[in-house]
Amino acid sequence: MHDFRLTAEQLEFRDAIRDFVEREVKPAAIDPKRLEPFEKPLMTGFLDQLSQMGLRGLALPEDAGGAGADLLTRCVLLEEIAAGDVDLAMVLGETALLASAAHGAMTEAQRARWVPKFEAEDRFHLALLARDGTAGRAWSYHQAVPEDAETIGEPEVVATRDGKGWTINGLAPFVSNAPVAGLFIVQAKIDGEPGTVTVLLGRDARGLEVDEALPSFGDGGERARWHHGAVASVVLNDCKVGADDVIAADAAHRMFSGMAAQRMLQTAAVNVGVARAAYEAAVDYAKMRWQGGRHIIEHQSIGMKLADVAIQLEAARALTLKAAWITDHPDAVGERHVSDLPWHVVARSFTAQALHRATLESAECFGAMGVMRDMPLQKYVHDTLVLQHSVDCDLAAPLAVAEAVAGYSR
Amino acid sequence: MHDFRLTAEQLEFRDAIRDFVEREVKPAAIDPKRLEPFEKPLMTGFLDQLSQMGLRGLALPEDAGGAGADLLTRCVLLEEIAAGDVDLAMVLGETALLASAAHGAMTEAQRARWVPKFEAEDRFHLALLARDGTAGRAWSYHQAVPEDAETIGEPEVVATRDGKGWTINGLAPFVSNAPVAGLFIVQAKIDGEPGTVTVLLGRDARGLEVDEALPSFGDGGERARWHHGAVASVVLNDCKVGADDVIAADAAHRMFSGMAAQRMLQTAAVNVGVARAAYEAAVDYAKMRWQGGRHIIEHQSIGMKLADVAIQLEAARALTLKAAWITDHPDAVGERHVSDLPWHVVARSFTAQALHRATLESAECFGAMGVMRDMPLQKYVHDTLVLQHSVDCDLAAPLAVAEAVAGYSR
Amino acid sequence: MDFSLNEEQRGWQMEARKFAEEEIRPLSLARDQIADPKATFDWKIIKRGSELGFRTLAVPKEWGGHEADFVTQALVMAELARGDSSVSKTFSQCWKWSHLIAASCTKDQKERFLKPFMADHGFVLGKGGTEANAGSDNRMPPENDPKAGWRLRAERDGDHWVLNGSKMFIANGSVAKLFFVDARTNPDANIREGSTMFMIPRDTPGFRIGKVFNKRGWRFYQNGELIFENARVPHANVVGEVNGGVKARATDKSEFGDIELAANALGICDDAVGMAMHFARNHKRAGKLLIDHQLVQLKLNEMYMLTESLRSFVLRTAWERDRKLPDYGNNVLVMNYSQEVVQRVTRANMDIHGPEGAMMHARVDKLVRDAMIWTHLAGDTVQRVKIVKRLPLTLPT
Amino acid sequence: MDFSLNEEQRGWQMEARKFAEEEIRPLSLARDQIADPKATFDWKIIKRGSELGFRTLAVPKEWGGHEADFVTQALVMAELARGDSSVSKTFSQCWKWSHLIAASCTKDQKERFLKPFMADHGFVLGKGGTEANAGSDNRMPPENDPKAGWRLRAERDGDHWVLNGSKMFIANGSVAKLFFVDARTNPDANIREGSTMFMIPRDTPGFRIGKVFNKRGWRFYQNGELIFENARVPHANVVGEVNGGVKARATDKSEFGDIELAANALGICDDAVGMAMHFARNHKRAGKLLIDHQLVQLKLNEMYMLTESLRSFVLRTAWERDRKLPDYGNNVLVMNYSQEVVQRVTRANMDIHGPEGAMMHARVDKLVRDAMIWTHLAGDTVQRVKIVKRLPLTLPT
Repeated sequence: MHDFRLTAEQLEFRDAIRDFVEREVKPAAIDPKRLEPFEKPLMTGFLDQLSQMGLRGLALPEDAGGAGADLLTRCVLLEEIAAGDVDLAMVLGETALLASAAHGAMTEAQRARWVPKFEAEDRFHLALLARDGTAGRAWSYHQAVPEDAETIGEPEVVATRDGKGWTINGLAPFVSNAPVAGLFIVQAKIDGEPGTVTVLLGRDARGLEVDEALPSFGDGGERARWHHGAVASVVLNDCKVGADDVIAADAAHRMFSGMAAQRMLQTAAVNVGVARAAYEAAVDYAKMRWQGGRHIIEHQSIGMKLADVAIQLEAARALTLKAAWITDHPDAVGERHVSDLPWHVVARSFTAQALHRATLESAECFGAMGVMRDMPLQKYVHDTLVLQHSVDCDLAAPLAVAEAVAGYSR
Repeated sequence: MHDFRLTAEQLEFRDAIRDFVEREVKPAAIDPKRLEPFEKPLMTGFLDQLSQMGLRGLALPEDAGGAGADLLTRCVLLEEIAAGDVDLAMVLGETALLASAAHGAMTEAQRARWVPKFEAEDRFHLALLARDGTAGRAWSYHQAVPEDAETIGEPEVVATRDGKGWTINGLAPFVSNAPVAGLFIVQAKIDGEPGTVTVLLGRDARGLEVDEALPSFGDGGERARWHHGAVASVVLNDCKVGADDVIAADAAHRMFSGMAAQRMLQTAAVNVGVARAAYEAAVDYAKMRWQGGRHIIEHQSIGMKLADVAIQLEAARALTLKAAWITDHPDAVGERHVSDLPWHVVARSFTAQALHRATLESAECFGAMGVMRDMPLQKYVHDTLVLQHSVDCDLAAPLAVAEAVAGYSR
Repeated sequence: MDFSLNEEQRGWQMEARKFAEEEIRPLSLARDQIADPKATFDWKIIKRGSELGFRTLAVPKEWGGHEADFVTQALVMAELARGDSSVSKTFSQCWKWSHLIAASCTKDQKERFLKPFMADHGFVLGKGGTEANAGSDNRMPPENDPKAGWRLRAERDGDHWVLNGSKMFIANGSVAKLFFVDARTNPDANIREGSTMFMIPRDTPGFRIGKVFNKRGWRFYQNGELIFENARVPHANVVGEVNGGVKARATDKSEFGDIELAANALGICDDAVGMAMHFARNHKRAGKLLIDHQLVQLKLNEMYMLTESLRSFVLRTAWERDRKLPDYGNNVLVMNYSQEVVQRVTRANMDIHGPEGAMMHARVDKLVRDAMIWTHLAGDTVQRVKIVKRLPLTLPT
Repeated sequence: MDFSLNEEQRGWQMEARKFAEEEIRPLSLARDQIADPKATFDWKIIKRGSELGFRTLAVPKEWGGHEADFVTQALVMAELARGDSSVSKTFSQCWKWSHLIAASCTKDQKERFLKPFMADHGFVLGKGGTEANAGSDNRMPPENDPKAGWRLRAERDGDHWVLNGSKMFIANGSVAKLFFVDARTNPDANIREGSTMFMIPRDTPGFRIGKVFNKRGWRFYQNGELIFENARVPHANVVGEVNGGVKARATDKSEFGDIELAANALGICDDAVGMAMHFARNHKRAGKLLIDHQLVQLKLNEMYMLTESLRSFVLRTAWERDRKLPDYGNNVLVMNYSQEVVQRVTRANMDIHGPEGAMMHARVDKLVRDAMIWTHLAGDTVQRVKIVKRLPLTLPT
């Protein structure tokens, strides 16, 4: 039975966040003083307040102190946060995702050790160091991926046996949430053997170093920061891990499976939030700005742009929430309620394309104001462009759909 | 609580139609002998069989012998029929829509007279002669619609008082379902007074003449038929209507309100069905056709096209079903579960654009075969083009969204 | 830099414009609306155009032709296409192969084929490469599959060759008097090294026309099936060398085929632009002329903008080919570009006209259907992929 | 028809290419990455370019300039933009107004302003029309609202005019020595009939520069706020006639401003194409060079195709303006077209490069940001709507 209502709890939670974002986050986020400079430090005050509202533990089971929210709920809420600030949404989304996945994979003893720490401190986030098995794969549409695939920015972390535990060494150049993480989930290649081992490393582990958050430009100005949330490189230098901080192999496997799909859908929801902010700004402006003898929204050229934006936005939201629900209810595919597709790719690809276009159109309604750095529109455009060209969504990303349809296996 | 499952009844009904369409309708519809000629007579045998399966009375209340299906269910089923043949879907959709609307507006006596006739005969369809109050309006984005608005093809029907009844005269050049209608719902301007009257006219009413179904070309070859379903002109020549066949004014008003929105969403669902047929044909072909040393689906250029088609198709379906559900549950807007938008315009505009593109891309996978008239792809392309350029969906259609957003009233 | 036309170019252009307007356009819709694909062709218009010189435009003066340069050819194709795209294509299909005869045929072959071609207003030319299982494989044979590509078999028998097999979608299929046909003469080699091009007169024994294909657009233009059942062709009809069929075609460096499609598309766009402007200035919606609505203004701007950009690109490329400048791929790029432009412009024309009740303007519909032909013409996607090898590292001016 | 360049055109093109490659490009990224919008400008590169003749390219020979034709100007702008689009624009902004001085100013004004302009390598020009509440209203004043458009007020006081008000987003705002400024001299008439253009030297009493706008792209290029507080300007600085400001500008028929933007966009596209091809030939994904992936081949095809179509259109239009042919709107159409092309090409360049972990190639990012400026340049949408009146009923060739 189809239903597009939210539950009373979802509505209440959504509105509370929407209210907080409108009142607090957005005015600060689009303050010209914040917009103009290249560097935009994470607004940690709001991060903590949102954590207090339950966003970090959103997906944790209730008995672990969380809200037990499914992916759909997370998408609804992340859209709200992203409409205020994209970085806050990305940080909280990643922590919520990892908290739930890790909690499921931990032993009781591990939970007993880490959950209280997580709960005790508002600014205790989670970060993952893992090689994305699919990186670069989409390009090799009709041949097996060779070993020499270029995988830029992937961590190279190696674990060496050390009694019952491990010694971990390596470097991960880009780790989301690293600047605010209290706990790192680290997947390392086992030295001299096939396979990997996954371990838990606290922020204060000896040998673990987190670099400064990534600056706007790197490599002598040849590279620009292209990432939302908080990101830094992490160095592991002879980090010792006892057997009690190792995630069991089967539990680790379960933890990783499905994690990428969930993250992609969370990102799609964040994308919707950013584009919505642009759309709402454009509608407000077009209703107020007077040129050509009338409010500009009454000019067909502007009206058409805004109509297109509204339509793309609703299409993206509808697809994202549907994909999230299906990910929450995988049986619906087998029971033939919905198509059998990699829904996370469908929603993420569509959303990224449609919403960059929509955001640019929103900015166009502002004329020259759209490109001014003291106005939020240029930032929204940039944010959606980053979302469109990122590790999980690039030129080749939709090929994963064709592959699924073709029944072709790389 | 979000849910994207179908009910057991919806699933069963959908699969029964899908099965019938796959086995019977589609092979006949894409038989080269049918595809090649310009004229494609309505496949009345299938029409009757689908009627026997309950499609005509789909939306009638169960106590009137119908299935009591909501708009969402109708959309799900119309997609299935349209995947076989667009004309069958349009005829059945129109009858189902009008049957439900008219039934709601009829008096008990009228029901007692017309429902048994409707039920007795499989090929008893319904047709509407009414001036679309919004025709041509979308063009006048920022000024009131003047009287001289061009409204091509709109009926001009006039009612003159005649005792307690009416005498109706007029001409309607394009009436959907006229060739198969057993009952006409006629909205006429009252002669010499403001306002309209709505009456019921049986096919055998004296003075009512239905022309031949519209041919492929008219006006000496200057005009091409551009319509799905069955359409013909209707002449009313001194048709007498008794008071007992008049629909009460308030009931008529209720009947018409919301009818256009429902029709647009049904049409969007039909559009999804046509594009799905094109997509499925393209996938089958691309998995079979061998060029360049592999199946063509394994070429990135083809794989990318098909991925794009799959994505557009799911976005269109997600939006159409969501819009249909909202139309079934208008309170969801006020309760802020969903945005406050003219959802029928959102879904219809998006669907028309996205699916013509998707269908053309599907055809492109066929190379030269895509344009051959003995193959179905060119027909699918044409069908989606007709759906994109039609009375309820043209260049200016999306402006209705901007208008709603702007709170601007024409 | 000079973009102006010389007198000869302007003369041909005006002649073509007049012929298109007065004679082609009036029959265009009627021919389009004939249901039987075999019956859409009209010899009268072809013969009349031939009398005016449009069939033999590209033949060297030495052989009695007009030896028009590429700029002229592009101009004429566009003008004829403005009257009817598929009639224009029927003429230019003849130019395409008269280029080849001039470039690659022996004097004897020219005597036997070019002379009769010049003498007979009803002599049109065709070319057969495509087969049911060999489309893009002909244009870009996969390296790992030497058997890919056409399979029509030709075997030597004394002074003759015996051909067996069939060709599909062949241009001017049911009307040409002479076909250039690719056949496999060494079945073990790939098509670059194992095939030969033959000239096949229509009355060749064992050769016949099968089906005429029924298309969504370009209905006047005949695409046919060629069937070879022990067809006997004299060795003297081999173009170039045995097993050198692909090379034979490569001797013609003009890459005319690509410019041809772009110039034809330009004519369709010109037609669409004229129709849209005329309609917008003469029809009202909601009390205002269409042209006074911003939506329509923006669409018209788009149509003119794309059409003028295409015209600039077509004429520049034709000039480059006349000059035989180093070929950095503009001929293919302009064809690819014309595919995008012709789709957008014909659809914008439909957007502006809109439906009229349950009817659509028949010519608006026709232009969209003709435009769809471009989606696969000359293997558009394959050409796009192939051209990358010819693209310069940085762009020249 | 001849698309080749003459020696002078080729000479300027090569000179510009060398300057762009050796001197502009090396500082392009560093300037882009300076956070303070006032600090992005670099006088050294402007003076150096001026020494090479790029600042005064368009000035008539009579006044000591190079009097380069539009084709040359277009070529030079594109080459400079290949080094950095906003540096190129800083130079061409000077040409734009030296066109106007040559066309509309008195001999006295030329003596007073054109001579110092020629003599000083640091003399650049600016123009102020836009105000906070008057953007598209200046370009297309609504008929039913005579008050619409700029409001900067100028009142006569003897031999002087007293100006009050402000201008926004003004080109070369913080660096120009002379501005052309539109002011209202009759507040009751609409701007066509009630405004006057003044030449405002930077040291005019009561005139100052306010804010320098901080933009997403074109960061080197200075857009400033002009503030007039009882600024006194001699009557001798009126361009053309009092209340004839709009007409004064109309005496310059070159419509240079539109070609300018199109040619600049062409330079960005050339840069993007070069970067994408270089990257695709030197980087692997999944074990194959990017250029061996069909997806990348199709993107490269698109980039080259669009860029070459734009080049054809730009050069044809520049030639038409040199010839002073009847103007059917190609100058606006080519500008509108450049907006579409520059967006698509710079984004395709980003598609091909892709992200590198959490970083993006800084120049790829810069080109996309610079391209965004085109979405509103010269009131793109307004121009599209306005041009419809100039479009011919059918297209000429």
